Amino acid sequence: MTRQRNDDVGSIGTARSAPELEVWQALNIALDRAMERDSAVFILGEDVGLFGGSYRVTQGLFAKYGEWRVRDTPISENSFVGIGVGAALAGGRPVVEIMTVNFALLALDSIINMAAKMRYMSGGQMQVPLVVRMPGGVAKQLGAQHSQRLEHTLLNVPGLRIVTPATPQDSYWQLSQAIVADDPIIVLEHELLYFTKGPFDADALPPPMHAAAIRREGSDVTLIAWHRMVSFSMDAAAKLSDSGIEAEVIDLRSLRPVDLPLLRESVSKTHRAIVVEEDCRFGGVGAEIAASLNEAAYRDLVSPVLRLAASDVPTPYNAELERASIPGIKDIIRVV
Amino acid sequence: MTRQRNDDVGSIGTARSAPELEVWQALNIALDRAMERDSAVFILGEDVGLFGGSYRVTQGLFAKYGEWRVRDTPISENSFVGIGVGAALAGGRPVVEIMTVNFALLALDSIINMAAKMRYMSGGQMQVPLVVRMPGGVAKQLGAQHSQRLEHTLLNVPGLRIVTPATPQDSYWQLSQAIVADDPIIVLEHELLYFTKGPFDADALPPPMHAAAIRREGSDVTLIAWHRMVSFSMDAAAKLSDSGIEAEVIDLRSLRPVDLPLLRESVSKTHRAIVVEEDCRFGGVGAEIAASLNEAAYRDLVSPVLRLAASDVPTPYNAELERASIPGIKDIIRVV
Amino acid sequence: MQHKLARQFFYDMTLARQFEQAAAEQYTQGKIGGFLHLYPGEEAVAVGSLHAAEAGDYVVSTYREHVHAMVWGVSPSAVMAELFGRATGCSGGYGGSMHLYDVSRRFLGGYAIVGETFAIAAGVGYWLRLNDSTHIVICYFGDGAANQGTFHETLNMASLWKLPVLFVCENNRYQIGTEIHRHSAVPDIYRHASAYGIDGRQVDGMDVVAVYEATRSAVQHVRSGNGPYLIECETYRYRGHSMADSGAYRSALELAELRARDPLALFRERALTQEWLNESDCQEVEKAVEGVVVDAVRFADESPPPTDLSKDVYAVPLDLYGGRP
Amino acid sequence: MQHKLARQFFYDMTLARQFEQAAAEQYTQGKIGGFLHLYPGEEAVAVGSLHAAEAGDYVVSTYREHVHAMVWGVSPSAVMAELFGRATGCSGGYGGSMHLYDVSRRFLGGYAIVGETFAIAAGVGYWLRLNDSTHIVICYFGDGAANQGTFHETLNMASLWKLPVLFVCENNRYQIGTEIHRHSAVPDIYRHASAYGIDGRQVDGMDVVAVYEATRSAVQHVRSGNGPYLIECETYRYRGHSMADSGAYRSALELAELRARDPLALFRERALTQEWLNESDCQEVEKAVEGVVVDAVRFADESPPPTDLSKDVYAVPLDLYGGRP
Ligand SMILES: Cc1ncc(C[n+]2csc(CCOP(=O)(O)OP(=O)(O)O)c2C)c(N)n1
Ligand SMILES: Cc1ncc(C[n+]2csc(CCOP(=O)(O)OP(=O)(O)O)c2C)c(N)n1
Ligand SMILES: [Mg+2]
Ligand SMILES: [Mg+2]
Repeated sequence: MTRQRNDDVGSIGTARSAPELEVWQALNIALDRAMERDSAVFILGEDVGLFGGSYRVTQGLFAKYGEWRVRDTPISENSFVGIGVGAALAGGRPVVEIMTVNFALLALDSIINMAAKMRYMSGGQMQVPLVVRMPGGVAKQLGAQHSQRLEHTLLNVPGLRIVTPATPQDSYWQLSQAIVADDPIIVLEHELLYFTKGPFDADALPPPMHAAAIRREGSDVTLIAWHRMVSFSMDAAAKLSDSGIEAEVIDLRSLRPVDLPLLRESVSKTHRAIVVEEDCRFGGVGAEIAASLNEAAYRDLVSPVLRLAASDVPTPYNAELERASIPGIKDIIRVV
Repeated sequence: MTRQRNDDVGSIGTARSAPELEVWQALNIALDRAMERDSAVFILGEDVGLFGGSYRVTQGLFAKYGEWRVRDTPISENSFVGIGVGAALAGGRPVVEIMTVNFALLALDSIINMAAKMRYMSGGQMQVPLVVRMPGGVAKQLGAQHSQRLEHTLLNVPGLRIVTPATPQDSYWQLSQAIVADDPIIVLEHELLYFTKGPFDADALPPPMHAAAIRREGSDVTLIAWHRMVSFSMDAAAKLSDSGIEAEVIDLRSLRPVDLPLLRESVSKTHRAIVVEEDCRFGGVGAEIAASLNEAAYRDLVSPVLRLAASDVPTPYNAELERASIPGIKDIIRVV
Repeated sequence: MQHKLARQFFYDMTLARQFEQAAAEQYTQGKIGGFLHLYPGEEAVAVGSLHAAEAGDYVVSTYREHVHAMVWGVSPSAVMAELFGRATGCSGGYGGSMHLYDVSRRFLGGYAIVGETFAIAAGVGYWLRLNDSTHIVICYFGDGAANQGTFHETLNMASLWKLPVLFVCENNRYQIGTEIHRHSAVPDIYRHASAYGIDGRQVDGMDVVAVYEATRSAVQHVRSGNGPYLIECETYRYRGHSMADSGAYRSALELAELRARDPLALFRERALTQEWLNESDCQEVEKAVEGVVVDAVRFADESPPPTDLSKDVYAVPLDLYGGRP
Repeated sequence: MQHKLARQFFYDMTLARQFEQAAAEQYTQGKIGGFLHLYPGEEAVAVGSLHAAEAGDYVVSTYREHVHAMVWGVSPSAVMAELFGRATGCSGGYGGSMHLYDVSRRFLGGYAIVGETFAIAAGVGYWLRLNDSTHIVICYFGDGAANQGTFHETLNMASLWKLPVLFVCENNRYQIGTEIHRHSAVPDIYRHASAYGIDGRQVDGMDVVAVYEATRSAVQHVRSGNGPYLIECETYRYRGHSMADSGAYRSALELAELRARDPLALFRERALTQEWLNESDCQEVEKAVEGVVVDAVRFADESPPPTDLSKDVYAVPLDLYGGRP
């Protein structure tokens, strides 16, 4: 489990010709600036220090800020996330990296039973300004235990917010916003997006952390996606356009809260919506989006919101089966 | 955290006059019979032995079968569930009790990363005939950390099945079926149902483990519920009937798989459906049911499937706020 | 020992005893809900150890924490009101018996999932160390909690980074109904410390003076930057695990034996013998505490409930569907 | 030492070295995907310890388990085919490098989440003990894994119930890029054992004979019903953590020093000196292994892929929406 480069460069945000950065660099800048600005910000995680992070995100920060602000931890996920919670209670602003979401299953007690509930349980006395970053997604033949998305796992937890940046700009914005926010926030990153490029402007004003973004306008169908599925949806939309179908592509950016007003607005125009989801279908994030959008926009819709999602199987190792297990561009075109 | 009696006796299944048992007794009989029948069946959990189980479910089994088949464990949830997985791989049929679902968050690695995936990852060589029983639900002022339902947490995991028995008969049937099945199965029990009574016939032939049950027939609206919300829905339906509205009440019994055919059949008659859910709304089980039923029965429905669920807050300790945080009979009537 | 300190020990242990007795009664009358874990028998641990710490230090405890909260300065009224679920409770009625907090006093709870206290304390310790603070954090945990993985994980990190954490084990021999020899391969919890290069020792947890002395030197060790320390207090709870447990798994003999070493009675006797206190001091304290407890119950009973279900889920109200809440 | 055993050691270590070399090449050529964790430098551990066990015993390993699988009887072809993701692989192409299984040989994998092996092994041990079996289970784990909570939790239960588990630590001094002094407060992993009343010892993990001897007596201890045992093997990995890691965090000096104690070269030399083997024995083995590895690669390359995405999720196919699948 270490650095992995990606060659499926997505098609999100490559349109403008601005200074371009890769996602990991944008995250790195967000961390660096936050640490410069506020000495309460510090980083905890496995190999985030000397090694520079499995996906380079913390590169250079150990040298710059020292071991107390960039702390390499043992393999003790539940406890080092819990240490993050404790430090946050005492006044710190820890940014904890869990090397991949797959290991977050070991730390859910700290996240769900503590971080998410302490403000409420204490009658508002306490706060947990904690950021937990974790990469996930189906990458390249990492096998069933290392290919989970687990977007859905934390979706139902009051007290948490979950963001899913897919571009360098959003990665910078949302991580920066998460660090200054006073709630525990989960930043889900995608392993195959770290090395994708996109325009980057550190000084541009960010939209609200939870706001969705229209990546492509269209009139015939709304494709609702996040992370890597945004770029697949964009590619599918380009192909569909050739056959005269104009798909609107929405990058959700945030799963909790979800920007329902924007979705509603979109379907008021397109009258059809499909959630394109890399995670398994049954009980996935798409279910919440479909259910709430069906309720909110029932009269605008000519058919129920559909879900195109991964097969409900553990991720197989074999490359072709792995590819077949998640939605591809052709699948999107087929369902539209 | 120990025995708690319930005085909100539900109205499910109290109609017939058959020998009546409480839920915990039915579960106890299921365990006893399974252990008698098959020496591979054994029990692991905190205080399941000498103490007889926090909710009495394992009462008497330690004396009868001895410490190797009814094993009191230390407070080490991830590892004793993992021990269950290991023993299942080697040929055992462990039934692990997690004292309450709230502690299951510590054991998700064993459940999700191991139990659920090992058959698939091994190319079908291995199997994990493991049952994990756990009580959950909002009980009586147990506070935010001890009132979780977490039904949703495992919903998205390929390889798992999840059942939610609400009556003594179903508890007996579904636990018995889970023990003989060759897959890892989660039996979610409800803390406030253990001491509710209902007819019981150990020799009656069970329906399929995942089949939903119509608890009350009706023509005007379908109420879809499980666990304690079934009895709330029954009570609401009785009141609604007084005002001329006939609600059909379906007890889901199983969350994964879900008995969509029966739901479809019901709405083909009632044309309206409401999911009544004790867990939080956002990203809950109700989302999956609403999304899939909207898709499957779009033409039969005159409005989108609605969800009546708990507020998206941690559970407060104060009794009135606690009651207000989950759906009540009046809420159901109001939404209908 | 000074008169003043002895009086404080006696006051706090008496308060602990009487408060818990009152809580049990209020529970039986239905005024208190949920799980109620009481402290009688263990008073010397909280009282002896907390008096060895100083204001500005942090305290992290379990679900059996009423006494820790009060000894650390949270008023009996605020604790009782919390048990009643009232807005005047120290957690505003949202937390309950297992979730007492008072941030102003650095009393950080109140955790109902066994094993959570370890990492919380280490996290506070990390923050203190990062800021070169001279304060420390005291972390209470039970014998059963020592089997949770977080114990091991946290001890390793606390030692590795020399965090200012004093771990105090309340070894009352039971994990609910499971006796220590049936849940722990090595029942001397302090023996774990050396596997992490941490100093540790065992102390008679029924003797408040012994606990106090041991904690004093441990606090000194921790405060001086030597890293964590682990004290195991051998103690006993007279009642069942919670109000819902009769404790039937213990023999009458065992109970009687331990009751004969009652920390409160022993200290009263010793204080008289050593002339730290005289009989009228003691009676005065007992009388005063009675009043405090009665007042606490009255205060709780007369306090209003909280009314807002949805406050304090987030720092600012949040509509999960992206609208303005 | 007998000629036969010496030959076996030499054969297995040579196979281990050459197989991993071939796997690295195939990875570079894009034939193998995912994370690939190789074993060069650590051969003496798997080879020495597994030869001290007997057929019928169970083996549980980590994601760095190719060699364990092969020494335990899984054919190099089945392992290589699995790395290629082919239907003929020992997990049918569904598992990959980190998930090798062979139930018929009681080789139970193959776990990619650090710390999982402990409880799996204890669970197998529980089942063996419940059935009064004379078999045991061997559980491999790294120095980094010892910091996971499951290590502590499992050691406690294994000791408490005297489970027949032999824990073998492959202490290669690194947790990916974090050196042991920076991840473990007490870098001698075997020292944890005594905190649970378990016997343990440290052994030179670069010396296959020493590992073998130590394991023999440990196996005897465990098999005789004395409960678990912990052996810590001090070893080293020459390569980075996985093929994606260059290992730049280590000094050339350190690497050179450890390479000078290469377990394969040392054993070859010793076997010749002691006349357990002669030069032509060695060359014959080396030649034979080359052929085996070439065959394994060819077999993998020519094997078909698996084709069914949805099989073996459940014992019988299951429609999540309640229909007949
Ligand atoms: C993770 C977890 N598992 C189980 C429980 C249920 N439980 C509550 S208290 C307790 C026993 C704890 O024993 P110990 O740590 O010795 O503390 P004591 O109650 O004796 O003070 C258990 C098993 C829990 N709250 N959390
Ligand atoms: C729970 C968990 N956390 C983190 C990882 C990522 N990871 C994979 S291997 C590894 C290092 C393990 O070190 P060690 O146990 O010493 O084994 P070695 O790789 O040295 O053989 C880490 C951190 C993981 N797989 N699982
Ligand atoms: Mg105890
Ligand atoms: Mg290592």
